[in-house]
Amino acid sequence: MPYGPHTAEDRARMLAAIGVAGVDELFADIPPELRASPLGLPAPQPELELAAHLRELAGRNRTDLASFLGAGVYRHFIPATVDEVLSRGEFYTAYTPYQPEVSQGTLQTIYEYQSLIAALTELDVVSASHYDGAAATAEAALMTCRATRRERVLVSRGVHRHYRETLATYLGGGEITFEEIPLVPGGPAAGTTDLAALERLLTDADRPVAGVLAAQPNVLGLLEEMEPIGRLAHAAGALFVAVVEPVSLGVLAPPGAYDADISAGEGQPLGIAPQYGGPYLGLLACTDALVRQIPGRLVGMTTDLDGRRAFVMTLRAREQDIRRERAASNICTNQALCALAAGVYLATIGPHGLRDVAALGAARAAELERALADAGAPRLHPGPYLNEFAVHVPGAVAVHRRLLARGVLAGIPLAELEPGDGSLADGLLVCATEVTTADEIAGFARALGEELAAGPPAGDRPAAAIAVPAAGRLR
Amino acid sequence: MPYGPHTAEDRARMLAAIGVAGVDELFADIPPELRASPLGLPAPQPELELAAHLRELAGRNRTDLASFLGAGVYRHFIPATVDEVLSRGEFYTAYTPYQPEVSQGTLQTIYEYQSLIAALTELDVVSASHYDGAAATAEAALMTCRATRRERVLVSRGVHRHYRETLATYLGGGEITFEEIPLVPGGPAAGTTDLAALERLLTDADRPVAGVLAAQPNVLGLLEEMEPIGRLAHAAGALFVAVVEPVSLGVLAPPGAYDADISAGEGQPLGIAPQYGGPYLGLLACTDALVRQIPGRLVGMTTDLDGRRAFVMTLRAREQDIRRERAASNICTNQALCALAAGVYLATIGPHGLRDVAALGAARAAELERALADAGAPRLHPGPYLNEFAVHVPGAVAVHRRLLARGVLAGIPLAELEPGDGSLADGLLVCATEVTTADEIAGFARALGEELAAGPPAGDRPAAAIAVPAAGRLR
Amino acid sequence: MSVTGNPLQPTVFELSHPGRGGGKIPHPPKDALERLPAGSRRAAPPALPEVNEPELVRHYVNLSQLNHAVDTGFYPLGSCTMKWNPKINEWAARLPGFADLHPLAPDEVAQGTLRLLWELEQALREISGMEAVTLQPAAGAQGELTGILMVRAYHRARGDTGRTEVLVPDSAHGTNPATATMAGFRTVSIPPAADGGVDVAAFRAALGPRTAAIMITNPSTLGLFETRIGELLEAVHAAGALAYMDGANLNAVLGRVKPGEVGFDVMHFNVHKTFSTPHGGGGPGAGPVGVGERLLPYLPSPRVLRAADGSFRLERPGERPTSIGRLRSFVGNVGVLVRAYAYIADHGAEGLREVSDDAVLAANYLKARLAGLLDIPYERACMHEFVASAASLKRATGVRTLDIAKRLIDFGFHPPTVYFPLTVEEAMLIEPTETESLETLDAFVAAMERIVAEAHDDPAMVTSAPHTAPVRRLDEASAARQPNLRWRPMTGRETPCPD
Amino acid sequence: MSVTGNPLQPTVFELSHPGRGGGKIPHPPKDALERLPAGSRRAAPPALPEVNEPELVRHYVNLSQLNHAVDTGFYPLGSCTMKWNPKINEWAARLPGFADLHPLAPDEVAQGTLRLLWELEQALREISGMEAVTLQPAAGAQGELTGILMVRAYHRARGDTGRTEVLVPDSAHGTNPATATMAGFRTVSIPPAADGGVDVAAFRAALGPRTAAIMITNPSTLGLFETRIGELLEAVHAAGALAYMDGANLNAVLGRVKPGEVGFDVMHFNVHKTFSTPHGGGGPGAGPVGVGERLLPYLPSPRVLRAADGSFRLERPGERPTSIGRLRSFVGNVGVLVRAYAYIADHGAEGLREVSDDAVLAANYLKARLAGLLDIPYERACMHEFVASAASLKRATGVRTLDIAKRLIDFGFHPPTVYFPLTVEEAMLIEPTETESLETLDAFVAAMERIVAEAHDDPAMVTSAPHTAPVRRLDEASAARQPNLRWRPMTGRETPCPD
Ligand SMILES: Cc1ncc(COP(=O)(O)O)c(C=O)c1O
Ligand SMILES: Cc1ncc(COP(=O)(O)O)c(C=O)c1O
Repeated sequence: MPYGPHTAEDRARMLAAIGVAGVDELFADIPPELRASPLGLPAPQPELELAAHLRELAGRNRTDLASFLGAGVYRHFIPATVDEVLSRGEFYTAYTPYQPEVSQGTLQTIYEYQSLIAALTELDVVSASHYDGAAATAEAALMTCRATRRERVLVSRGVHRHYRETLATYLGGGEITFEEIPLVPGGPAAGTTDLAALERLLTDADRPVAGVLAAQPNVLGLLEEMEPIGRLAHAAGALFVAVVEPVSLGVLAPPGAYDADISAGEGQPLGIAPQYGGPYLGLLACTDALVRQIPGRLVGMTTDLDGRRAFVMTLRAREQDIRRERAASNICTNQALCALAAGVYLATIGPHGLRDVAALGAARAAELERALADAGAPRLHPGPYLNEFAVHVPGAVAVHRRLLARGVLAGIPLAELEPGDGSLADGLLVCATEVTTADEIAGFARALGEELAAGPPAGDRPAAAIAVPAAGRLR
Repeated sequence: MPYGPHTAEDRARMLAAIGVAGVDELFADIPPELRASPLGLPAPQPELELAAHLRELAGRNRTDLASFLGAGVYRHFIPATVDEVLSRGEFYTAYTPYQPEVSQGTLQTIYEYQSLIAALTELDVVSASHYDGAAATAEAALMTCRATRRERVLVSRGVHRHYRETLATYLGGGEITFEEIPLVPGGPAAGTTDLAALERLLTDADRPVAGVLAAQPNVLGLLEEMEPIGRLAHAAGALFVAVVEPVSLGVLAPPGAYDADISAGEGQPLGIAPQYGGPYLGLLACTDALVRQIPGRLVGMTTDLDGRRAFVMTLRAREQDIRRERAASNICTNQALCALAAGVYLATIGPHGLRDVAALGAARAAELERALADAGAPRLHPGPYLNEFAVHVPGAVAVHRRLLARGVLAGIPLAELEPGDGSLADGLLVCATEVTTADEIAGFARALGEELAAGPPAGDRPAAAIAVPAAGRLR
Repeated sequence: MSVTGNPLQPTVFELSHPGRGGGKIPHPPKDALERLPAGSRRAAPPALPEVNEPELVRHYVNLSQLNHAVDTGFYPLGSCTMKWNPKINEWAARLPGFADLHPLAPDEVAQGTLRLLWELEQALREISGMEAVTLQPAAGAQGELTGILMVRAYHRARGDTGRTEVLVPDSAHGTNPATATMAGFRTVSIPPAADGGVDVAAFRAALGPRTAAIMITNPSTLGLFETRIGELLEAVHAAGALAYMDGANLNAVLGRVKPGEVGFDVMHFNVHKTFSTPHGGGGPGAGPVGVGERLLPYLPSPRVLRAADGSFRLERPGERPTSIGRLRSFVGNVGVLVRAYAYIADHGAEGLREVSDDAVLAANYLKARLAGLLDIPYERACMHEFVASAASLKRATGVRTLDIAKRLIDFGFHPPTVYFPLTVEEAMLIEPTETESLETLDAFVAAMERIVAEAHDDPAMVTSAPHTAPVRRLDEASAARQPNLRWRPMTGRETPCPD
Repeated sequence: MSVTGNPLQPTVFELSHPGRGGGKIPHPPKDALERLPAGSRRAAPPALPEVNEPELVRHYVNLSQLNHAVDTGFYPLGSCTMKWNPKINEWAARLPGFADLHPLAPDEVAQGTLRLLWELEQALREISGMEAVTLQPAAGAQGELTGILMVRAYHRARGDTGRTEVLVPDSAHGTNPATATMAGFRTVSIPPAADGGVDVAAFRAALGPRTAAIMITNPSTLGLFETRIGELLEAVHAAGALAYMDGANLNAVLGRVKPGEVGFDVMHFNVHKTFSTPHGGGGPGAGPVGVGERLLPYLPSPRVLRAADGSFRLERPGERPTSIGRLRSFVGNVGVLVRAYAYIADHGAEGLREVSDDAVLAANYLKARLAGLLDIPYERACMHEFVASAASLKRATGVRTLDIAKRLIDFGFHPPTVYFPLTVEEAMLIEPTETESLETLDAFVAAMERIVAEAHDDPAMVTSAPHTAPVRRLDEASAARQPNLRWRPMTGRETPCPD
């Protein structure tokens, strides 16, 4: 075993102290008929070989292409401070701070994380943390049901499909139902939550609504009118859940400002690498009124016996280890280290830096919009957006594949992200952030223009046959 | 200034406390005629842009090619523990441990480094540390002069040319002279230090020799007979300096075993990345008898007022800050962090791991020898080697360039490493280590065979025009 | 905490000073936001702190030093498997090829990660003896939810809708009953038998047509192998229910027991325990779930698929309609799974078996050494952890388990898990893991000997511990009564300064 | 030191246990070494420790916590410029494209690093006003040697062989006279004038046909700008000698003074001071050297050259016969230079000037605040550092500079440089740098106030300090008398255990 300390002599000493002849005796409780068949795994791989193998695997991923992918996960500049802090063994090899006397480091950083997200959302209580944006959104929906003792949730189709699917799965076992609020099909508000439909859904007195969920920006990148949505929800006695993208809160009104009761979201943009899907960070915040409904970890400020300020996990009676089947959630292991990353990111970048990140993304996205429109791909919706938007490309899926073969990750075909919605079939969802360069935009537009000029594709090529060009340079 | 803490308000407070109206007043001592012309540097680059720029520059270096480069710097597997320790701010942002009470971390690791290198060399005293192998070798030569009060040094041509040149530069100012001991031109000992010539050089009674320097393995990768060299030196009253490659000491006899008085060498192979030349680590060790002659930092074990074991810099009267013009050397800033790397490397890899590294390199090199010989490039010298050797390739320089164009770093043309020596003009110095793969060896041999089959080159191409193929994969 | 000086640190908000920080991001064009409707804009910048990099990094470095961690000392926290987190795994997860890959990148450009995930699934299949594995769950608890929702889907698909209960032993981890609730089931608790195993009679009495599943932790949270597991599973299956294994304690039986072969229908792994991914101060981890044939159709989507030509791809939305759906966005906590993959690869079959052997050996050694000092409620051979109890000591001296835990801190050790499992009075769950040396184990025993002696001779020394930590015991009551959960600008009196 | 428990650590040898470790390197074929002559083989493996990764990393993590460092607190070590080391620079130096490049890689595959080095030379030229820069020297002292050897080559080339002396002010850093000796010169010391500057009369008296060069540190090690520098340089040049500037203190005058414009012929930079590369516990640094026209031919080889087509290459061996040769292998401490390049790039002209402004401002602020507490030998405006002295305090209370230094440790501060420069009694050289906040500076003043008060009221508190460090003052005398410089297996009595 590569990391074990025990020599044969050590083992002999231990066996003698225990009073058994061999290790096998310690496993005597395992009935013979239950013993395992031989473990069919490769031989141990020395680190040298393992490192070469992993480097080779990592090299098969192409992370050097111009990328316009977003849809909930965003490339951002991550200051070097984040990894410097995260790679400190004292942080990443500690566990849940059960013993506060020797865990003030973790505890204080969690308290600071709570405070930073509270500042960002202008809500009061932040739990640290949830698995990802989807799980946090599902937990938020469940919170509205517990708080209102109602069992019906309304979710805008502007909320990311993965989140809606996750919610469906989470609700799969119980009595709670959810319905989708459609998006406006056309006109100036096309692609945003249909307020009239929401109003209709809220009026069924027999089936009172616990919570209304809408996303800002929504999954199509469009800005929603959050205030009226919240007003309608509150008028019906429901709670209002805002699903937000945290970097956008550098410039967009915070959930607290439009009276959201709960805010959920994906914390990945706050200093966390894309990593093909995780670990990310589920953001969850609420008003003081809901403090006893919020699941997950909470750290509070208190004092020690000598009156020194110190931090401790608190209100633990909500959690599974104390309350078991009556707990607010089953969450135990969370995403604490990702919360630390988000805290370091926010504290490094500061209020002005966060505004700059969001505003620069918006500026780059506007350039992208112009360039793609000039290349023949106008926007699909007229409404305002921050840094992500859909464009209309005839044969989007095929064009997307041909652009990939030219080394451009041309956003996400809406036909794949939202397969059900015919109006989106020819859409590509594209995004820009502060790391998007003018060259990348120009290259994308050029390639797209050429593909569009070349006319409709001759036919799709099979998946594995796409030959992505080798990078001239690694980046 | 990106890292400064001072706001306008802070500056105003400080100026008020000092009692001046503005910062310029503090510079009043600078005579007006000496004030600088405007600083013609680019505008500050935000970290985001700087990071992209540096990534782009780093990407212009091709570190993904199959490499057989050695000649004093070797690719090795560096366990992850090394960087984990080196990237701890408490180590890398501390300075010389002048205040032992708050520097026990640095002090103990230096003491451990001294002990580890002592174990490796089987010598007593190790200084921590010198700039690199070349500077350490020059310091070793100077030590022999101080210790013997003689002024003539003999250096084998088997010592790396850079080291000999460095020695020449270091001696450029003073009375000390040095002469080169030739290598045996042919026969079974071809390429190793010429013992007969050494004997002749040692017999000039008017010009007594302070020290004799030889390298094991030597710059051509050949194993020297160190014992007789040392015997001859000692017989003439000279000290014997062994210039060693530290990984080889996992399997080769240590300097202490063949009675070297001093050992110098390049510590880079001990967990330090090639980095195009540095920072590396000058190894310098000697017998107890020479302790007061050794330059550089020494840490000793002692106790504190309460009798607790602790570590402190000691014998500082050799150093420039105490002794000024009578110091053993002018060295002040050294390569402490690289010494820490070497210590972590050695302690991670252990005695058996070090043997495995050296033996695996030897095994790979033997495979390389066979493959190149089969391709038409036999060895240039018959004697034993560890993991580096020269092969005979007609038109070596041109072939080397053509192999580069095929993506192989085919070792080092000896015509460039040892320009003076006609017998080496058609030599390529190649090396293998534990990270060299069978595929790389096969690819090198195949390419070489094809180039040799294609006959003599049509003519050399100009330097910048070599088109190195893009990597299929980043590694 | 810096090597000297006040170890406690101001909050990051107290370090803030308007105008500090900056230099990271280029300034955007002035009109960058003009096209946004005014109503959607933020009125004032968020109240984030403004700190310059030097003060900020120092803040975190000094805070980090206030933590006890695996990288600083022994951490025998039972049930949590605080073993060594190999450093190469951290390096691997940070390789740009892995770290920078967008989760919606087309399959063609994600072949490295897809292959790794696929191979990891195969390795976990082999280790568990299950038919298939999903890597999607973000943690053990989410794995439990995944598993129990699949159980529900299974019964539903058979039209067997009357199964509303899940049987859970009393000693189970809190996530088990909490999961049952989340999945819409009622938890039925099963008491333990005298030997620490499940009480078979009580179990048989509870089992019936309303039973959807049993959730069993094996080895149990008492550190014991469930010897009657064959009998239990037979009864479960005979009753038409399914058997879920909480695999959090798999570290004890790698290569010795394959849950799939034992007859479990579904189980989860805790990669942050068994496969040594670091705990991160509470997370992230990952909780892959293995299933037997019966639950195969219900696995969450997307799965990683391997094509005939050896390439890999993700299942497309809707491709497998029987799936219970997704538990989260994208495919899983990939960065964590890279570490688990590396761990399995560098151990191999032989190393993994040795992991369990040494984990069990170390636990039994500690148990034997502590047997004279504390109560050992279950004397039979333990697995990778064991329960000790201070019940007798408390009666004799008044010193409780909590006091021992706090006093251990003074000796440089992290306390074991205390007051869990709930079924043992004054419980202490001790898990030394396989990566702690005999010297460390012996030093821990010596500290315990000294503490027990103190409990008799100088109990106040123990009950007032810790004495050498940066803070003394905390006022948890007022923390909960008047929760202060976020920084609000406060006056000095309300915010006690750290010194 | 872990957050609790014994902070001192056993040596890595005491952690060793035969059979531990391993798992990193594949085993070589059995016959791998058979072809080596027996006489060249090692008889027994080296006596390196055998430690497993967990214990090993813990060892270093715990040791690291025993250090005071820039990353943990204020470090006003005069002459050393312990300012912030930006984290992006560490990231940059580790980029595989930079880190993995072999120094003998052909120019074609090293264009990234070659361009960086070339651009860095241009930036240093601009900052210094010198004609050309070599990046080869590994540290300031090696830069000095480089410079003085070039001076020697210059005189020799002119046949001017009688110049055997180098003039060095008394206050100079020890490396200056030591360098002169290494380069074969005799050092002539020049005493200071009352204002701290060079005593011009003494200087003129020493200057003559035997003078090869003067070495001047400007700003001086007293933290003072050498106001009569113009006059001195004129005299030097009139006497046929050259002027070397020790640029270690350049941090004070970036953008304000360019030594080349002032008339210096040669100077070195300390990138680990001015350009913030970390000090690494004593190194590595880098000591680039700038030269004026006269010394251009003598620059060490190889230089980095730029071709007409914009590509870069290294000078070939022998290409420039006037060169003094090489000072080391390969081109320099490139990893360090990458950091310096990044520092200059993210500051730009504007930021570098602000660096100096703020460094000087902070030093003058501290000087003003400490003026009532300690003697300030030179009252005029200081540059980036200043000398204070405990001479009066010592006479009044017996408390010496060393005691103050040790007592500062208890407050979490690293002491200033003590007893240097040698020309001031009970000297303390204090350099706050530009990256420390006003809060930190004020806290330092408060600590000093308290210590001075203690010196009067409770001097033993100060003279027995530090009280809170992991160790108390050390027995340096026996360390030197009976040096123990390496681990030898010893009995317990001879090797006091760390606790
Ligand atoms: C026995 C047992 N089951 C389940 C869990 C829950 O796993 P996680 O914390 O990963 O959600 C734990 C974790 O502590 C556990 O010990
Ligand atoms: C004034 C002065 N000159 C020269 C040096 C020597 O530089 P280095 O330590 O880089 O060799 C120093 C370093 O401390 C210094 O402060």
